Amino acid sequence: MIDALAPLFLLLMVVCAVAALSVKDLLSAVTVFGAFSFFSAAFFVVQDALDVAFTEAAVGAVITTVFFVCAINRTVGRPE
Amino acid sequence: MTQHLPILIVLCPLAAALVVPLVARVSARAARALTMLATLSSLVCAVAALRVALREGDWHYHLGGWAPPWGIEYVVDPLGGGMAVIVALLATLVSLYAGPHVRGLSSLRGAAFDSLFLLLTTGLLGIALTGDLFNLYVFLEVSSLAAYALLASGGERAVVATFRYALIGTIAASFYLLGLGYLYALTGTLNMADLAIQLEAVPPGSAMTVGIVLLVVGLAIKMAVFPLHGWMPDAYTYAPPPVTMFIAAVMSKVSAYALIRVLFFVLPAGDAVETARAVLSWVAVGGVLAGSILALAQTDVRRMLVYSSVGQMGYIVLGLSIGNAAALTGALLHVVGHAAAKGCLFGAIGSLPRQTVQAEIGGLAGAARRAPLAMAAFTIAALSLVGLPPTAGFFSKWYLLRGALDADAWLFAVVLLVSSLLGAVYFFRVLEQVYFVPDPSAPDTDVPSPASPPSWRMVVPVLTLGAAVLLIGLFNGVLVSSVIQHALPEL
Amino acid sequence: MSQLGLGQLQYALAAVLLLIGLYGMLVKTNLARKLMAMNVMQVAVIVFFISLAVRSGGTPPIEIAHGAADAAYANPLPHALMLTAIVVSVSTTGVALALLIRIHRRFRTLDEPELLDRLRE
Amino acid sequence: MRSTFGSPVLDAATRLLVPFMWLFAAYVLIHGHDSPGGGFQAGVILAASLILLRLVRGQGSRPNLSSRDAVTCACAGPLLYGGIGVASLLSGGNFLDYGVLPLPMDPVQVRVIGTLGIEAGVMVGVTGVLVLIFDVLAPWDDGTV
Amino acid sequence: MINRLIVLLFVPALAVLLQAAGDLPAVGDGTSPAFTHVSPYYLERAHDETGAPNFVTAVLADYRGYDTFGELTVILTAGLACLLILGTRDDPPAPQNRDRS
Amino acid sequence: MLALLGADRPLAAVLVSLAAAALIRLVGRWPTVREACTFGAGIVKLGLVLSMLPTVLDGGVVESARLTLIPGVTLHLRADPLGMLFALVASTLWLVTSVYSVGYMRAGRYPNQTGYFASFALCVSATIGLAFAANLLTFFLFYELLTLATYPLVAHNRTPEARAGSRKYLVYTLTAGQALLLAIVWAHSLVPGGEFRPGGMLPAGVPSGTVWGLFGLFVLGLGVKAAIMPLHGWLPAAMVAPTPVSALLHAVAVVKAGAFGILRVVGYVFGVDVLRDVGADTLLAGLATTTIIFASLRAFRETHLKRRMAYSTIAQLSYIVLGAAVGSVAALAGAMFHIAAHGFIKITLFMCAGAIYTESHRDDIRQLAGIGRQMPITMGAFALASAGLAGMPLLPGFISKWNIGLGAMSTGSWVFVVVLVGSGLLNVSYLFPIVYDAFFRAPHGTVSPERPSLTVPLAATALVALLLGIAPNIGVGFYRLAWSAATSVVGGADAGGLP
Repeated sequence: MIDALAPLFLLLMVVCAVAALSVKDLLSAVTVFGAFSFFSAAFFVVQDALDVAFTEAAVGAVITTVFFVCAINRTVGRPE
Repeated sequence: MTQHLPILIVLCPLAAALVVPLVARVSARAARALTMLATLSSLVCAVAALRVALREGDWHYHLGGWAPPWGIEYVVDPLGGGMAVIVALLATLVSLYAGPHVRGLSSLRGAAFDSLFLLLTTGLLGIALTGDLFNLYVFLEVSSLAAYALLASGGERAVVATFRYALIGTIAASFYLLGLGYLYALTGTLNMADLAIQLEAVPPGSAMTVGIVLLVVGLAIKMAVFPLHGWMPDAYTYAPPPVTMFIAAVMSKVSAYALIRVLFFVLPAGDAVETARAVLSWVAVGGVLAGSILALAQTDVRRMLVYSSVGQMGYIVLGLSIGNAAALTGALLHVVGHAAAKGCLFGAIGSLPRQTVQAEIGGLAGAARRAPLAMAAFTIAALSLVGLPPTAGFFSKWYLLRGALDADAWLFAVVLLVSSLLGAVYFFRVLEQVYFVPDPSAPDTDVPSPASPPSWRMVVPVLTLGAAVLLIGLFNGVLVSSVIQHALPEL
Repeated sequence: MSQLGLGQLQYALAAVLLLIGLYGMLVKTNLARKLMAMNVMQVAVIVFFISLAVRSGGTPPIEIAHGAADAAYANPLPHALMLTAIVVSVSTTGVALALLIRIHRRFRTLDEPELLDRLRE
Repeated sequence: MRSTFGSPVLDAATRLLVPFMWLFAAYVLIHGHDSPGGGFQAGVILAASLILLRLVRGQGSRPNLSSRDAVTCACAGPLLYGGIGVASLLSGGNFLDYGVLPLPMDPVQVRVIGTLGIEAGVMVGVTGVLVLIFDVLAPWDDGTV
Repeated sequence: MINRLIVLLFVPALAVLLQAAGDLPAVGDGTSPAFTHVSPYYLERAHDETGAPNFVTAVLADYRGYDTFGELTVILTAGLACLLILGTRDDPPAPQNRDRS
Repeated sequence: MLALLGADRPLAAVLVSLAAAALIRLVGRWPTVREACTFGAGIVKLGLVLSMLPTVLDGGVVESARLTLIPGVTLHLRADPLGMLFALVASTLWLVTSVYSVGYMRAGRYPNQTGYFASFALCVSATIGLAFAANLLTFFLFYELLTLATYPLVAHNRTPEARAGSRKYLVYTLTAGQALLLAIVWAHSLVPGGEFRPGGMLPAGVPSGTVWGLFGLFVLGLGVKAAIMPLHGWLPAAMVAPTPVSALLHAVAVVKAGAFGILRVVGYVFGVDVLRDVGADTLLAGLATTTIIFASLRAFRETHLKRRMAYSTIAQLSYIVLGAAVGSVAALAGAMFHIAAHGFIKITLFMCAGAIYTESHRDDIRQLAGIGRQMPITMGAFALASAGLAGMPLLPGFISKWNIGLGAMSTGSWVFVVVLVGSGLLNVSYLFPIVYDAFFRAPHGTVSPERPSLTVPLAATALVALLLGIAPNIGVGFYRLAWSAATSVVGGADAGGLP
């Protein structure tokens, strides 16, 4: 399925990746990173990779994000 | 069961790794015993499988009963089987050596330590035996993750170094995976043997070159070759002694093995591989010289040993970048010899009681009196790294020199000799302290004072490795003609 | 680059993602940020593999009807591989985060230059 | 956690949500062989539900999985997987060749059962590990960071 | 400073990667080796041999089941690694390694 | 065990002292047992070497079994005339030095004697292995073992100076070892197996550039131990060691190993003709003559007795190198015989120095006035040995010099004859003043009486030296061995020499 959707999602991923690396606040960065994972899952759906998309959505968007939030909570913490 | 030996080599430590955390709740002693038993039985299986492979040719084992390239296969050939034997042997010795360390941990962490040690062994064995490039990636990750945890268990400085290692290691793994993706796109297969056949038919192009370069670079980074060794000194210095002993001895060797496997058994001979080897040769020269010179600058013995490892890995890379029969023989012999010697050196240093002996070179004054056996083994291993006969290191240097001269690579020959001279300087600096500088705390007598001798659990593995270094040297002819020669690729 | 047409656009974007990840890992000084960059890099590799598997006008690799092997299924092999790769990436992230917490507990910082300063003390 | 979110609404929502997540996990596991999903995804969902419980209702909430039990699960999953592999090895096939398991069915059916078995192993293992990692990473009750 | 140099290296790296991408079969090209060499076997035989209509599951759990076993080992390793590095509530790391705030 | 000893005598001769080294370590607690081990091993070794002598004198060789070290290259020992000569010198002198060492070490109350005797045995083992080595790799193996075994001996006193000296020794010898290793590996790529062959092992048609390079590396590798200038720096520095060690370094093992190696390389690797064809013999001869003259001159400046003798050793060793460079039968025979001649003379001198130091704690030449009257046996032996070193007729030094000179004349190189005579004169002028002062000046200070454990060995070696000078073939037939080795190397006998 080569239509405009795949490059679009990829571009969104690039944008999210850049944003995740440049947003000042770490927790916001994690949120943006979650969006990045979500878009990548969407990309995988467009690419007919349903299993991968499912896993990426569950792992990238949920588990990894939770782990990051835990770790950041425990280190630099939420900005007051 | 004998027809399942190839998988049993890996399954023994893996099964034990799964059971150890459960057993440890009931009895820590039983968990320890299980760890040792598992590594030992893995060693037995590996030796048996290697013997079969040498007698009857390469042994292909189809996992799940699916024939390659559709399924995954294990291949026991002289190269992979030999590597498995080395890993299993070191694992067996280290599992004994780790006893005193594990006993100092809480039960859950002790179990985690043992279990991770077994998983590390599993990963390394899996890399050695697999015939599938993606499966290699999976086991590479198993071993890496276990190594991160084990190295980091040595305290905070080790943690920082390990974090860097984890980043670099992930970059390496990603490169490897990406390179694998390029090759998969060009051939549609992941099986090593099949890939070698398919790649012959692929016209060379930039995709193939990039794939090969990524694959080779990824493995080279895992090997901690010269400019990418930055994480090693801190990690190895502060990690617990058994961890350093095992990882320093075998981990980079297994990556070197994977590099040899990929360069000589999978990738087609051609410009891309030639280029990769040319680059590797300069990396190696840099590593050999920089490693030796930096080792000279160290005052902590373990750090010195780390830098010497950087140099010694350069020897191996040099051997495979020269790439003729003699040089490859030298590289493989050096893989064996250096694994034994480095394990012995780190083991010996780690066996000295920390409160009495600092790892600073000056702190080793008179160590020969306090730990005569461990220091004797240390001496033999040190001589091997310097490359003095009749130890293993001399003979691998011999083959490497021979290979360099056969290839008219005089510069490499000179580099090898210069680096072993530098090695002599930094090792004899230590040996002088050990033997000729009197222990400031002990009266000067001819009779050794057994003040606090290292535990026998630590001394026995160290001595075994020291003896192995000597025996590998003396009987390298047997080793080369019965195993290593068959492990060489067809050139 | 003459051959680089629209057909290879996805590969190119995957390469861009990879380099963004690498850039973040090498240049960003905050350790947590490095880890995010590491994840980006790993996703880039996954994107690359998945792009290998897609087929024009194809369907997901789940059998529509028994025996319809000639339908334009996507290649299931890279999908299976990438499931494993995702697991590897989450495992690595978990371990790296544990290391990160340990570092912060001792050195009270996640900033690399500061960390190096404190190491030297 | 330092504190639970403690809100009654959240608490009720969780009570409602968790059983559905479990049901979904079971569905994903069982239908893994004919639709997207499988043991890993099921394990992730299960783990997510347990983590949710932890987040909302605190460490000691029931039903839940203690860290020690998580370790047990983490080991039991691969043990189940490997056990099926070894069982097929003992039944005369190669490792993980579950078609040869001595079950009174035709080989393809046996394979389906075997696949289900290992997927269950994956689920148990993944659940255990993810909960374990969460426990390790999450801030501790006593306020230590 | 060194970082700037690294970034400079990225330009040629990107060029090389793009060049290589141009050399690859186009995305979606069903005649490339990836579609003709190994995977057709799965598409033709998976359902009959493994009983799984989901080819991915067939590959994951059966043909390459050992990879999945490895994957499970990876994640177990990660769990134990976290445990050893940080300890849990019931089992904190040894006191000398842990300085409380 | 005995059957093994009988069956494989060259190997057994090496192993005896190796086993002794291990045994000495084990029984180090009981000095008497320890020293009994040394003597026992020394006697057995000498017996083994002697038992091979008849075969070798009859023109045969005794070979050991081959042990494959590297596919195609074996650990191979062979007793041929040249090796036999060196092995005889080493095993005889080991026995003598052992007796002397026991006296010396006990009298001086030196610490760590167990390590001393063990290393000593190891050293001798390496020397015998070196002597009997039948190929380049075997030679190298024992060459490096010798380096390692002497290192703790040099550092024996454990003082900072001793450690510095040993460090210097190690740096010099190991560097040389690397050059030698490169040479040997290179030679192996030209000649698989690298077996020594009288007259040269290199195949015909090796380009002259290769010969030059290879020979240069060999000279560099062996020249350090042979103390060819400017590679001699370690030797005076190593004088910090106890006197028996110096004796070992100078007379028996280390420097002789270098000189012996040069003879082996010239005669059995290249062949004199090959070297002459490319002109490499001139290089060697040039180095040797320079060393002879400069070392003799340098000896004058030293007032420390042992250091003066160190420079004398440097000069004397180059006689051997010069003989090898000249390359005629007589010259080679002279050079080979000089191994024995210088061995007995120099060990006498060092044992005298050691005896003087033990009894009087003097080691400066200027303090030795009149000591001849207090220590007549010691200084008598010293005088005799000095004369021998200077090349006086009826002493062994004369025979070697005469032959080298004859050889030089036969090749028309008069300049070497001049050098030989001149250096003899220099020898006289730096050694005889010591003897003169010792006997003809008034003594000052007291000296303890000479102990038999020191005087008996040195008198014995002096006597042997005297006998060798009068009848060079007496006993074991050193002279005959040298001639038969030289003839085998050069092929057709040309010039005469002493009967």
